[in-house]
Amino acid sequence: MQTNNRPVKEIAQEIFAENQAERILGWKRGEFFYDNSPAVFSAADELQEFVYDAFCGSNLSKFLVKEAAKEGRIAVLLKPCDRYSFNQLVKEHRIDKENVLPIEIDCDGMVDIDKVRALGIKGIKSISADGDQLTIETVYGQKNCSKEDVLLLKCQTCKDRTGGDRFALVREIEEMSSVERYEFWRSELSKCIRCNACRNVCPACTCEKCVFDNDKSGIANKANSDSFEESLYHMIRAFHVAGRCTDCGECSRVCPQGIPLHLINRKVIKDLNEFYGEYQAGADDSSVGPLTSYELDDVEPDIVMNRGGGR
Amino acid sequence: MSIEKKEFKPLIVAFCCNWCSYAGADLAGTSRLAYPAEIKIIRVPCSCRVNPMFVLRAFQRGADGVIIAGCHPGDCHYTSGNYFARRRMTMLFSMLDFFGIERERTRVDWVSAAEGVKFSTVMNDFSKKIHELGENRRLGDLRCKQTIDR
Amino acid sequence: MSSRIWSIDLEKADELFNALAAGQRLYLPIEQAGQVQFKEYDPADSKQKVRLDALNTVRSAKDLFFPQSENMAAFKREGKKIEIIDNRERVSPFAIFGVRACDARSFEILDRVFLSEPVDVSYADRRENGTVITLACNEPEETCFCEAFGIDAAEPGGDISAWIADGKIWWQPITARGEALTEALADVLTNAEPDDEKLVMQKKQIREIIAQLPLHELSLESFQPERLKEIFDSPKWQELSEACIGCGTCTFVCPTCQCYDIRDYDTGNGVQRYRCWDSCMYSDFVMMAHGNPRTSQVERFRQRFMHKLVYYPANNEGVYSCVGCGRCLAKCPSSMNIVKVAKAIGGEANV
Amino acid sequence: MQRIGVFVCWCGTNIAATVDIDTVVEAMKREPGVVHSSDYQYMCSEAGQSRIRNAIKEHNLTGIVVCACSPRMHETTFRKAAKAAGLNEFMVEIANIREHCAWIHKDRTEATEKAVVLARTAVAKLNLNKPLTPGTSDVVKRALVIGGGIAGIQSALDIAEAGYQVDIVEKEPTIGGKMAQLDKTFPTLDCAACILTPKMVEAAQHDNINLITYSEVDSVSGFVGNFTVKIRKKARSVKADICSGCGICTEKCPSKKAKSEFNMGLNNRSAIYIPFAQAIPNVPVIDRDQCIKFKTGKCGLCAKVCPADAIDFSQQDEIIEQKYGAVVLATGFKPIKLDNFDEYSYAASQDVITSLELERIMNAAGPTGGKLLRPSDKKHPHTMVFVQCVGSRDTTGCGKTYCSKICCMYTAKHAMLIREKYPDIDVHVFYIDVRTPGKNFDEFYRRAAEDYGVNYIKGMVGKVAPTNGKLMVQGSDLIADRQVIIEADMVVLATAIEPDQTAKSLATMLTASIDTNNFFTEAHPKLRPVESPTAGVFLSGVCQGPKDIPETVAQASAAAVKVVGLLSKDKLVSNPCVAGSNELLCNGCSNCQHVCPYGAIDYVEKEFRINGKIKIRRVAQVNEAVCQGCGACTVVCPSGAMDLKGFTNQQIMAEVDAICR
Amino acid sequence: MLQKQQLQAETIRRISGVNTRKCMKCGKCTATCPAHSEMDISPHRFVSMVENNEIDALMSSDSLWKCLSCFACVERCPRGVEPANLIEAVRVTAVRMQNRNRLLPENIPSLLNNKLPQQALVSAFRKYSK
Repeated sequence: MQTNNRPVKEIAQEIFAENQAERILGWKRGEFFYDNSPAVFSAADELQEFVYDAFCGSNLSKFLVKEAAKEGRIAVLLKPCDRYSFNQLVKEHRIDKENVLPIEIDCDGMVDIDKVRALGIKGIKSISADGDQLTIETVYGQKNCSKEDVLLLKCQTCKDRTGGDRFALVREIEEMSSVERYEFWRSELSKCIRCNACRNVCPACTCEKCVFDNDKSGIANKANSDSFEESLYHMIRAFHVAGRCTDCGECSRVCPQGIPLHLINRKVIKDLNEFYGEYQAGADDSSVGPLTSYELDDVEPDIVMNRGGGR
Repeated sequence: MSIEKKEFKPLIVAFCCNWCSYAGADLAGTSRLAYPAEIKIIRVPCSCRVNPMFVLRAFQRGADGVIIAGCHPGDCHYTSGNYFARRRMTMLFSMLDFFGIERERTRVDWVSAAEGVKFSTVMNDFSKKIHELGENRRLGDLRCKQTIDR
Repeated sequence: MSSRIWSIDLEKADELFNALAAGQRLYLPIEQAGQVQFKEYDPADSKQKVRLDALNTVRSAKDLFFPQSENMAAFKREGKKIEIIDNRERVSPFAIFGVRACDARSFEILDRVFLSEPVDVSYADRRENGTVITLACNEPEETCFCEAFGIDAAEPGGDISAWIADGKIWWQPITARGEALTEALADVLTNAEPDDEKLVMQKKQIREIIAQLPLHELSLESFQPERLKEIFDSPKWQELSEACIGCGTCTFVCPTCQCYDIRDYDTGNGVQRYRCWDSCMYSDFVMMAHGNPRTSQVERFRQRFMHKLVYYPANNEGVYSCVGCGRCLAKCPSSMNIVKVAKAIGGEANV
Repeated sequence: MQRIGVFVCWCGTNIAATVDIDTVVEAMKREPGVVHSSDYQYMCSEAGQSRIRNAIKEHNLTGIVVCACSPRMHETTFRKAAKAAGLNEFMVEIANIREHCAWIHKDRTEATEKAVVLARTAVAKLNLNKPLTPGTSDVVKRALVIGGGIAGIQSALDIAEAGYQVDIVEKEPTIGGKMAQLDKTFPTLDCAACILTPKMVEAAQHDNINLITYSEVDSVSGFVGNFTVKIRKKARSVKADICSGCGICTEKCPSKKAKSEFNMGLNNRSAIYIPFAQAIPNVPVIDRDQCIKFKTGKCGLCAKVCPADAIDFSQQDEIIEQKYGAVVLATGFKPIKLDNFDEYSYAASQDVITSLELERIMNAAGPTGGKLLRPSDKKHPHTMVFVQCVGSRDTTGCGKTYCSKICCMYTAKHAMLIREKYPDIDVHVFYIDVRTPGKNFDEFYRRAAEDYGVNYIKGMVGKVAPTNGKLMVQGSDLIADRQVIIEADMVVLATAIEPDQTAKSLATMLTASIDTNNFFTEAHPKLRPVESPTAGVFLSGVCQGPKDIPETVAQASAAAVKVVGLLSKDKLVSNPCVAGSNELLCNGCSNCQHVCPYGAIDYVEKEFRINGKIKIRRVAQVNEAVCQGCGACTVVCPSGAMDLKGFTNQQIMAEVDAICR
Repeated sequence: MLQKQQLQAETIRRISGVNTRKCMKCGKCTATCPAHSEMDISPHRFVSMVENNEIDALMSSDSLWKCLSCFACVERCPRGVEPANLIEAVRVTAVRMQNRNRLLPENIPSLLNNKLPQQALVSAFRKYSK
């Protein structure tokens, strides 16, 4: 893929060539073609393994919390959606901006290999793209699908690329009856294995010690020993990132159980926008978020009782 | 667990700010304005001290309703606490609603130290709603509802 | 192995499941909100969608023997006295159908841990009561590498092995427990030939596909206990672990991970002691009074793979604590996994 | 493990009539941590308290729960009793079984059950209580007054009289503020200068008052009792200590084109100037934008003529740093700009003036020597129109939504003075309402109308059109229900007032809150009207809201009393129930800082030793002297690093658990 | 009768979007009005008459048709009451009550004058279709 008509790899090479940074945070080619991993490159020759293609979904901003604290300036490749997380982390003083060289790169949507699999396509060997059409070679023969259909959830309603209605699914759930909503979430959340992948990948979850790991917090736990804990974990998490979540969609991408966790965050964002005015966390690195500010004439909590949506 | 059907006795936790609502509750008491005994008050310095975690904790432990009472907007002893509480609780309640928890199980009301009558009215009204809803079956920890038994 | 073999039309699978469910609890791969899990089969619930085509459930079959969370005991206080109550789950007989060869092998690895002295009574109880019915993998995935551990996906093992071929489920009891269960199903199963051409063809086909898979060549030869120190000190761990976000996904989807934590939960009416899975990837794993022996993610990351590929085999006649199911390959948020580790470290060690 | 004693009060029959005391006492004996449980008829009585004191000693108690009336009633009583017995006073919890139980429930079983729950909730909380010690901090015995108008002067004088050092920081070259510009004052018509200048002199000569004029506050740090303030002394270009104030320089200065700020731009002043004759200090200042020496490098006439050799062209701004125990904000007001009100032709005609400009015209020391002359042609006017509420009570965003409060009275004053001095002038006043609450105010206004024949017209002016040297004023007369057109010689606009522009930046520096109109917010609108919500910061005068001179002076003295009360203490004892950050958990995200209404939270870079490695982390620190204990910060802290002593997360959750058991 | 006027007043408030209660009776509208000399009822009274449901009197007034729709009162009102919008709504109501429109659509193009503000034009049409 290219940025400003230049392959991203070239940009990376230039960073080392011109000594702009000592290290580069990017992606490294995986075992298969779809399992690229985040990686830190510290010399030009290491860039042989550098890759930037449709399988670089992970948001590198989170890695900066640990990497930017190390010696030496680090360059980071940020897709448009990752830039928000970067700003937010700078705002919260989790990243030392001075030690980071942020490089914005283009993105035309990342593919979710699980979605390809969900189409019943097994034994995948390679994928080639021709416009929106993907041709997939498998041990069971050739298959085809449209790229749009197998994009990561976050990419299908990209804030920057397509401008799709990212709240459509939230609205659908809002319109359900209260019982249906309850059952929808029970069915989804009871899959949760509490692996903490959503939390650990989340760029808004960078606490030194998470309340769920802190025995003194009163809610620490390692497993959902009761269905309540399945809900509690995700509610508290959504609340802790409320007003700070940039909607990067990593939580849904990494959930091994395919729980649409981003819907909870989007619900919060939708509410915040409706109640307190449009706000995009991470749009800048200094504004005060909606839950750390207020207006004298804010809506009263009973708006929840009185507004539309299913009961 | 006993299976015989008992009359529904709800459990309601009320968080009251020290300066207005707790005093309002005192005034309700002084004025002998009754409200149901199922409502138990926890005193907090300000409505902004109420962490959503406390609300969820109450539900976990078997509460059927949670109400937060604070100073009227503009009257906060700490000038801005209830404004923050208002945003937080609005967001929490909306989230609970989104998870399919009955909207009527949570409430915020502003009760001043002079509003003993309002305190009693609000509590009676809230209790009535909870009675109508019945037991909270959607958000609770079974381990806490059951008595440990062999 | 019994030489007797049985079959039933795939269309009549329901009959088989109903008959099984009549005698004991039956667990099947059932779809839940888009994902397939082993869930208790309820003949009365028409909404349950059995997915025999799903290769791997998200969570492995180990759940049924070593659940993510289980009660151990409860404590109740009355005045100044404390009463201890044994409220462990009473396990009744159950069967689990659709276990793949890799998961079936994982039970052997878990057995070495939980059934050696001191025996883990909960695990033993469940193993005693559970009948494992495996199912051969007609469509292995590119992430599969069970072959590297000598597993034959065409002969899946368990108490009873099953195959789907020619529109039929083929059924072969292997252990005495399998035989006993098969007897109870005499009404639904039909006698068949072990060397039926269709079945033999299917097994051949499975082996052929496996030979084509990209990880077919994976070798773990270099992970020898005597090279422990050398592997432990490899500089590769640092860069491999950089991508690790320290979540527990790999350990929780893994069929052989066996670490657990024991915790107390204050219910208000007493204390519930339970045990739940733990993950060596977590920062508070084996947290002790003095702190945590592994203070960085690279140490935690290394621990997991050292355990799977070096420590465990060193203590268990060279048996690796991995079965090549490929779950961690598919689920790791950063796409870091045991294959990448094996190739990076093993490859280097080979040089 | 705590050793808790529970004391159940009967309150005569108040509690005992509906709550079965024995049941509560017995139930508490089974609660964890409880080693003693007893009851008494009146726990708050001396006999009751002595039982508590004895039990504490006898049973070696670490904490007590008193099941009685509201903690708002007797918490202090029982804390004192516990303290007397050697217990930390914060190891006391009250279960409110009277107001919240016995008095509102009739059913004895129900009330008893609830009393047990309330008691065990208090026990559950107390089990987690820790002894708390109120923090103390020193008080710097010096006050800073920001603003040298009548408000600031009055506050400073009162504080100084009480024996404390006071600094007045004034951004203009002289103290005196707006009042110095006024001619007469309502309702007694004293001359403003006559009553103000003695006060200015008194302030200047007071041993305890230090005037820092032509200066502004640059930054503020610290907290109540111990503020550190940096003050920027702008370069005067005149050495104040040797200048004799003879004024020769101002006479000789060849640059005389600058508009006089003091006279509202109605006449000119020299580049080196003293704002007005009675200015204090009586030291000129060079306006560097106007000075020929500064503009071209040539001139320097003032330096040549100065007999004291006090002119110093090289003077630089100077930063003074000073510590203060208290800060009084007296930043005052200014009239709003009239750009949004072109219907009054203020910009188009010199003869349309603001009331403050009229003050200068009527003042004997003003540009016309006190003669009422039209600014355009310096002729005597025959008809004058006053317009009220110009920019006040305006919700369209052009002006201010509030009533500026002083306009009705000063307009009556102007009208009366004009009619008295020049009976030939017709005076018309257009008003929406005439607001005269105040001692002798309405009488004053009626005198203007009845005795002096001022024509009050209920209505507004829609248009002022300069026509042939006159002003055609088109207005409405709502009583007559008609439109009126008055041919006037002068129009005087009662312009709305707004806080001085310095208020906003000071609010940020001091974390004192301001409202949407930039007036400082008081700590409580009724009960703490002269305190800002930030401890140690007090409000004086119009910076808090529009007010007239007597009110301003009253508030200034009130603020001074508050300051004196604060400075009279050697140590400040703070409420120990304050927030505290667990630095090991803190992420440094600043969320808590954003919500703290008192600016009590600071962030510091601190070294930590983690797993043998030195790591520098940004962590929150709570200033316990400033924190008031609301707890807003605890909820926005995602890691739970921030907690509130006395109401910790664990304590509140234990209460929830005890209720829901 | 009163009830009819009440309903009319409500309609007028609704279609004009004017909250008559916001009026603080300062008289700025009357003071500003350039057509006041032609009027029998002053603009400030429009507001109070609608507020007090005195619609009949307003409908039969000359003022109704003398208002130029210049919006000076709207521009100057310190409380954002918009008396001109109110009077426009009264006119609409009056026109509607005639049950016919004297201004035919086909005649409109010849009457259009691009130099006039749209609102003034519309209000003029309404006046001359009376």
